[in-house]
Amino acid sequence: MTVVETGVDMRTALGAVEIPGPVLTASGCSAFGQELEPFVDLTALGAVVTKSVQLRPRSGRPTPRMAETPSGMLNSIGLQGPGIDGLLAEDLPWLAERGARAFVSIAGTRVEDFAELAERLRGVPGVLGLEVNISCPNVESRGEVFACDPVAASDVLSAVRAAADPAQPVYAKLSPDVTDIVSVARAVRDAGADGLSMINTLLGLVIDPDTMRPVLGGVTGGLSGPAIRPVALRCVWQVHAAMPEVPILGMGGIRNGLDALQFVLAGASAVSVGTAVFNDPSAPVRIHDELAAVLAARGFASLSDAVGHAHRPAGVER
Amino acid sequence: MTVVETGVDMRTALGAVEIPGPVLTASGCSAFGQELEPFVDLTALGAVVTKSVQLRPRSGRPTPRMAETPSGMLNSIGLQGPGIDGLLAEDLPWLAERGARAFVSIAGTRVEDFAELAERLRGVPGVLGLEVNISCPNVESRGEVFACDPVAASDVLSAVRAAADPAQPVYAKLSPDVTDIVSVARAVRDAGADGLSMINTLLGLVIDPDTMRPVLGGVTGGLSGPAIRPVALRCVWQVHAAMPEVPILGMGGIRNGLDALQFVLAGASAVSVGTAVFNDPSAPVRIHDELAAVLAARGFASLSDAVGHAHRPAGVER
Amino acid sequence: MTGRNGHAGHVTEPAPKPAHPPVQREVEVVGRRPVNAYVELSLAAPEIAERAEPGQFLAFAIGGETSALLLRRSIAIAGAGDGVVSVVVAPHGPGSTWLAGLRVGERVDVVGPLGRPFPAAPAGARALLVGGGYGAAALVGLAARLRSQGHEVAAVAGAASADRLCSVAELSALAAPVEVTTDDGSAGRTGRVTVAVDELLTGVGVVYACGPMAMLRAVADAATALGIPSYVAVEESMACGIGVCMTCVLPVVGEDGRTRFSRSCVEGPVFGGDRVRFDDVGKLPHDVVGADAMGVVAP
Amino acid sequence: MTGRNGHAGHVTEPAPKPAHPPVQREVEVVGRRPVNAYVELSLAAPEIAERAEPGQFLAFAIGGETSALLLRRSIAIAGAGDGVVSVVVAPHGPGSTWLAGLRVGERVDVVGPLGRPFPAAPAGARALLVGGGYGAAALVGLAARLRSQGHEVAAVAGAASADRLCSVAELSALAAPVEVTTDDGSAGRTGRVTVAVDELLTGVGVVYACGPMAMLRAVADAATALGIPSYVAVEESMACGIGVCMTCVLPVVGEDGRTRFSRSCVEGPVFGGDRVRFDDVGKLPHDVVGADAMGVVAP
Ligand SMILES: Cc1cc2nc3c(=O)[nH]c(=O)nc-3n(C[C@H](O)[C@H](O)[C@H](O)COP(=O)(O)OP(=O)(O)OC[C@H]3O[C@@H](n4cnc5c(N)ncnc54)[C@H](O)[C@@H]3O)c2cc1C
Ligand SMILES: Cc1cc2nc3c(=O)[nH]c(=O)nc-3n(C[C@H](O)[C@H](O)[C@H](O)COP(=O)(O)OP(=O)(O)OC[C@H]3O[C@@H](n4cnc5c(N)ncnc54)[C@H](O)[C@@H]3O)c2cc1C
Ligand SMILES: Cc1cc2nc3c(=O)[nH]c(=O)nc-3n(C[C@H](O)[C@H](O)[C@H](O)COP(=O)(O)O)c2cc1C
Ligand SMILES: Cc1cc2nc3c(=O)[nH]c(=O)nc-3n(C[C@H](O)[C@H](O)[C@H](O)COP(=O)(O)O)c2cc1C
Ligand code: FES
Ligand code: FES
Repeated sequence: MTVVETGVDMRTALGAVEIPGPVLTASGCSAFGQELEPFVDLTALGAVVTKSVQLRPRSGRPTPRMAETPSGMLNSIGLQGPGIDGLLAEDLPWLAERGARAFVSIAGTRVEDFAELAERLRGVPGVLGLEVNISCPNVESRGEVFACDPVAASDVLSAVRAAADPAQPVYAKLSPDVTDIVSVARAVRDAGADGLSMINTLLGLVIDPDTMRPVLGGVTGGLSGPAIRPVALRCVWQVHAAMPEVPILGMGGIRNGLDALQFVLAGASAVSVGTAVFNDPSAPVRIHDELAAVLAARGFASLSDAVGHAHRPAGVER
Repeated sequence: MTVVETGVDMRTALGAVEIPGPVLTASGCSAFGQELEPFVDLTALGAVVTKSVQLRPRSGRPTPRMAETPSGMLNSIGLQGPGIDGLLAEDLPWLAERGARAFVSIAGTRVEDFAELAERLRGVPGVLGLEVNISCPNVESRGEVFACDPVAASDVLSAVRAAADPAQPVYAKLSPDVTDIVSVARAVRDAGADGLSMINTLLGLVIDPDTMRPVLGGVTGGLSGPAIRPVALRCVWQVHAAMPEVPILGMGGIRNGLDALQFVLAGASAVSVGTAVFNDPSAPVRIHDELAAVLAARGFASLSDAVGHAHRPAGVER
Repeated sequence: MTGRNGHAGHVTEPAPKPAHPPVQREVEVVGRRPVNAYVELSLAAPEIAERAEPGQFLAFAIGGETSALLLRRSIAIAGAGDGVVSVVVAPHGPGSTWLAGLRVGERVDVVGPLGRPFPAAPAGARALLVGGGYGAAALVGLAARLRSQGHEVAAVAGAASADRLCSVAELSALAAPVEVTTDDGSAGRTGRVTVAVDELLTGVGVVYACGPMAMLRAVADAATALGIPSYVAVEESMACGIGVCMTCVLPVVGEDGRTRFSRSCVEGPVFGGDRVRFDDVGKLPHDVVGADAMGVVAP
Repeated sequence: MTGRNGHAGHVTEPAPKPAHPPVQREVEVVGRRPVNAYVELSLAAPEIAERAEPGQFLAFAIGGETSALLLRRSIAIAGAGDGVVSVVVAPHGPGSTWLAGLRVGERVDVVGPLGRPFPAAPAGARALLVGGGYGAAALVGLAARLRSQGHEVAAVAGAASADRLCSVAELSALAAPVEVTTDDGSAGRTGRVTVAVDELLTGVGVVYACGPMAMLRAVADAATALGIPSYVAVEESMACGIGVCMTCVLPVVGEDGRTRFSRSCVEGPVFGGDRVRFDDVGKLPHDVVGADAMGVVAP
């Protein structure tokens, strides 16, 4: 870590749990951490946010699963993964052995699925907390995405908070595809979320000019990368303005230290790096170091001093 | 026009009014057309969509009014413009003299403002129709944007349709910043909109790493450019799938003929070119020509054959 | 201070519209020369060269089709003749760094000449030209034109430090005296351009300036205080450069005495120094035309 | 056909994991040579060169910090030695066109070597190598390794037309016979690679192929039909190249006979030819592990 070099205290927290640095991976963009090992010291990261896991193993969707877009990409993986059994048997022990912190992303299509996953993750070594991916279709509501409905979203969060290990902070991961993100944020906060992860991908579409049909088998997919950064920052800004006390894990298009700084200034106390990893597998550590350097250059003694700074009237520099 | 060269019949319509080609400018991205004259034959465009006009002249917001973002930009102009009197006295006659078609974008903060603007534009020479920019704060509803509320949106559209010249098609311009764009589309269609313009900008934010405050005076701004193209295409796709009979003027990040083709295949019967004009002032004519060429290369005899083509099952090529 | 509001008399007229409309061309880089901290590029662009007038600028597309940088970068024309236009680029952010890295033989898409040129000097007037940093480059063509029209020309070139000076040799061939100032004293006199400007203003009939906003303001204020007309070429953030986006506006007092948000790309970049309300840049004063519709009321 | 489902016996083992983990380096282009329709680039990348095994690939970042193209482009390693790795690039879309346009002295960010290499041939086996288009380049290192291990090597290089052939000279120095086929007959025999493959398969103990999916399938099917193990290096659309994104999957039959969506970047690109369910690429067959959770049920 570069704490010593820059003199900036980079410690922060997810909920009540302290982490040594504010840079995490983003769910689905670093699998379960293993493949990053040649490029990144996993223990130096705030945490590895694992690919969203469901109860059962999932094949994911047929290919093509992605399309490159200007300064971004569209994906439709369909949450391919080992299921909770596989995660508990292989991936989490692997991370725990190395001393890497896991922030486990869980997903489901029923409120009970989420609760059961939280239950299964109680007290698991190395599991720092849970990120609840509510950008999934709710099978009990004609497939409407949980995150798009404050009531459905809060149902999930209260069930998870009730079932989860009290020592594990629970973050709700919000979708930007809503008319009023503050109302969703407020609903999940009231339901017991300890923090908010923002943002998940935007719903997008690309048509293949050769086949003249949507590129992705799933027709639409999730848009990520620097292209969406202004939208992500806006969401973080709005929610921090409305609820400054709620911790935010910011993400969406972070590619370098100055991008991460924007999220911190807007109100995020930690950040996740997603699509940028595909461009640069060492991005999470590089961004940690760059963020420390840009904070130092601006005279911040600690990361926490900078959180939400952009909301303070100009001239109030600390 | 390139109709002869490529053999593709590029005629299309806005509502019931035929236009010679499907490529228009986008409101706010080509002012009132004058400045494009050195680069573009204005009469060759489907229409010039004029900068949104309000009842009174407006100064617009203080600078900075823009920030460049990855493959896009954020703007917060604040609808600087001459007001309807100025438009009627100078800009519309200028366009009419040259034989250019004007698709006049109107904006307001009260339902009556919109209706009055439509009334003032009745029978004005060269005014082909109206695009109703409902991405404005509704002063009667605590500043909520009309386009984010199906009821407010349909109030505006029914007032405009009632007040407007029956010969002038009225398009509602929708915002992507909603949970369910199809419900807004349906509401304005039911209120009498003859077509839909999609999409307006996404709400975004950029923080200046030097001042550590939002770049834009208005804090948030509108995100446009290729970065948002997948979101725009998704909106066009969803609405065309739900209401295939409603004409769509597609826009959002169109930069070349293949981009325009994607919108047409997704269901747009005409397209607007916005931010790309800043990159390439000749973009609207270039894109017309490129679109004609890519349609020809795919064996389409006419633009209208390609509208919505991507919704047909693969294999059904015509 | 005149120019603070619309009621005082103004000694400048708005800069004239350019004689020719702009063109858009993909042009070849035919010369590249580092000049102190800057890079001078020469472009084979006959149609632009023959249309260009001093004070106008070019807008460059950055990085080709696949670039994430969508907006053009505006760069003042430093010279034009024999089918070639030249510019002096300061590598700053990604766009100008890309431009400065162009090599001879590479091609770049350019729109120009754009903007209003510096107006002619009053008959027989002695002219003072003031350039800050790379801003001095934009004054070389003006100096030449003024000399050819028989005007006496003096010039000041200032910069933060010696390596950020520009076009001093070119100006010295056309103007006398040519004073150099640097903030850090690494070349010429120590201090801002105003230390030299204040001395040289006596007897001057018109002032032209190009450089950073703070410098333009100081020079314009000094000239206006003595009743001397001044013309400043401003550098506002521009998205389009051709007048269609409305991002580049400044509060400028018009001939009717009313202040409008004027587009610096097509109503400028050259404005009367006493017409730009420097104090109000980045603000929305209540007396700007249309401020009332924005909900701004007179205090 | 074996390989269509998990129940039949399989004659291949999964390709081995590479001996070394990949590294990420900014490397210099030290050579550039047009080869027919392609461009061969040589990169000074000692750490990659010493780790590379035949069948592995590199992932290149495209266009620097300001590029709108975020995803790396995967390119097979065509040669490695003396601190230099080489690749053969076919300019296709914007990314590969950018790569192919790199000049000597320019630098590029590369991750590699990635993916699993071709496995060793069975002891004493005669090997047949089949390359389609630029895919032949990826076989040159393999041919050399096989020869050095005492194997007899034959090769087929095919392409749509003569200008899209690749590495024929290099292969001819290492293998015999080397048959050339082109679809249009502009070089070698007219037709697909299979016209030559079918003849050469007799007596062969292992087949290796690299090229377009349709070719891989034809070659694998021909080998499998004769009970000959084959290894194919597939080319699936990849977002990360390192195994974290799950975009590059194919239905592949594992050692337990069950089909999984396997990542072609880390579980491939080399797969047993009888293990890839070519027919089901782009589909979601009900017997893929986890298909049930996607709502796909057995018919
Ligand atoms: C009329 C005019 C003439 C100019 N002449 C010259 C010249 O001769 N030589 C030279 O080196 N530079 C000149 N500039 C400034 C030059 O346009 C900026 O330095 C350049 O746009 C910065 O782009 P960037 O990508 O390097 O920096 P960034 O800061 O990353 O740019 C981000 C965005 O802000 C805009 N921007 C940033 N700084 C400026 C600025 N100072 N002025 C206008 N827009 C800015 C950019 O255009 C871009 O859209 C001129 C600007 C104007 C308006
Ligand atoms: C393991 C492997 C080895 C390869 N080896 C070579 C080689 O030696 N020489 C060579 O010229 N090419 C090779 N390719 C193909 C090369 O990666 C693509 O041609 C290239 O990515 C196309 O990018 P583009 O921007 O030019 O085209 P675009 O079509 O614009 O690319 C758009 C997106 O699709 C992906 N894509 C498009 N075509 C392919 C493809 N054929 N395979 C994988 N992804 C694709 C791109 O990576 C990009 O993300 C290889 C691919 C893989 C997976
Ligand atoms: C290929 C891919 C897979 C993803 N999978 C998941 C996932 O499983 N769960 C989840 O919550 N978010 C997932 N995301 C969303 C990211 O975690 C992140 O919220 C989003 O991509 C925005 O950040 P970025 O721009 O840095 O990628 C995925 C994103 C990508 C690109
Ligand atoms: C600088 C700027 C000003 C705009 N002004 C308006 C406007 O006045 N009215 C309107 O309806 N849309 C306005 N828009 C939105 C565009 O018309 C268009 O819907 C949006 O930019 C998406 O298209 P694009 O990506 O091609 O620019 C503006 C966009 C930009 C970039
Ligand atoms: S830069 Fe667009 S109007 Fe001036
Ligand atoms: S390309 Fe990302 S997992 Fe294979």
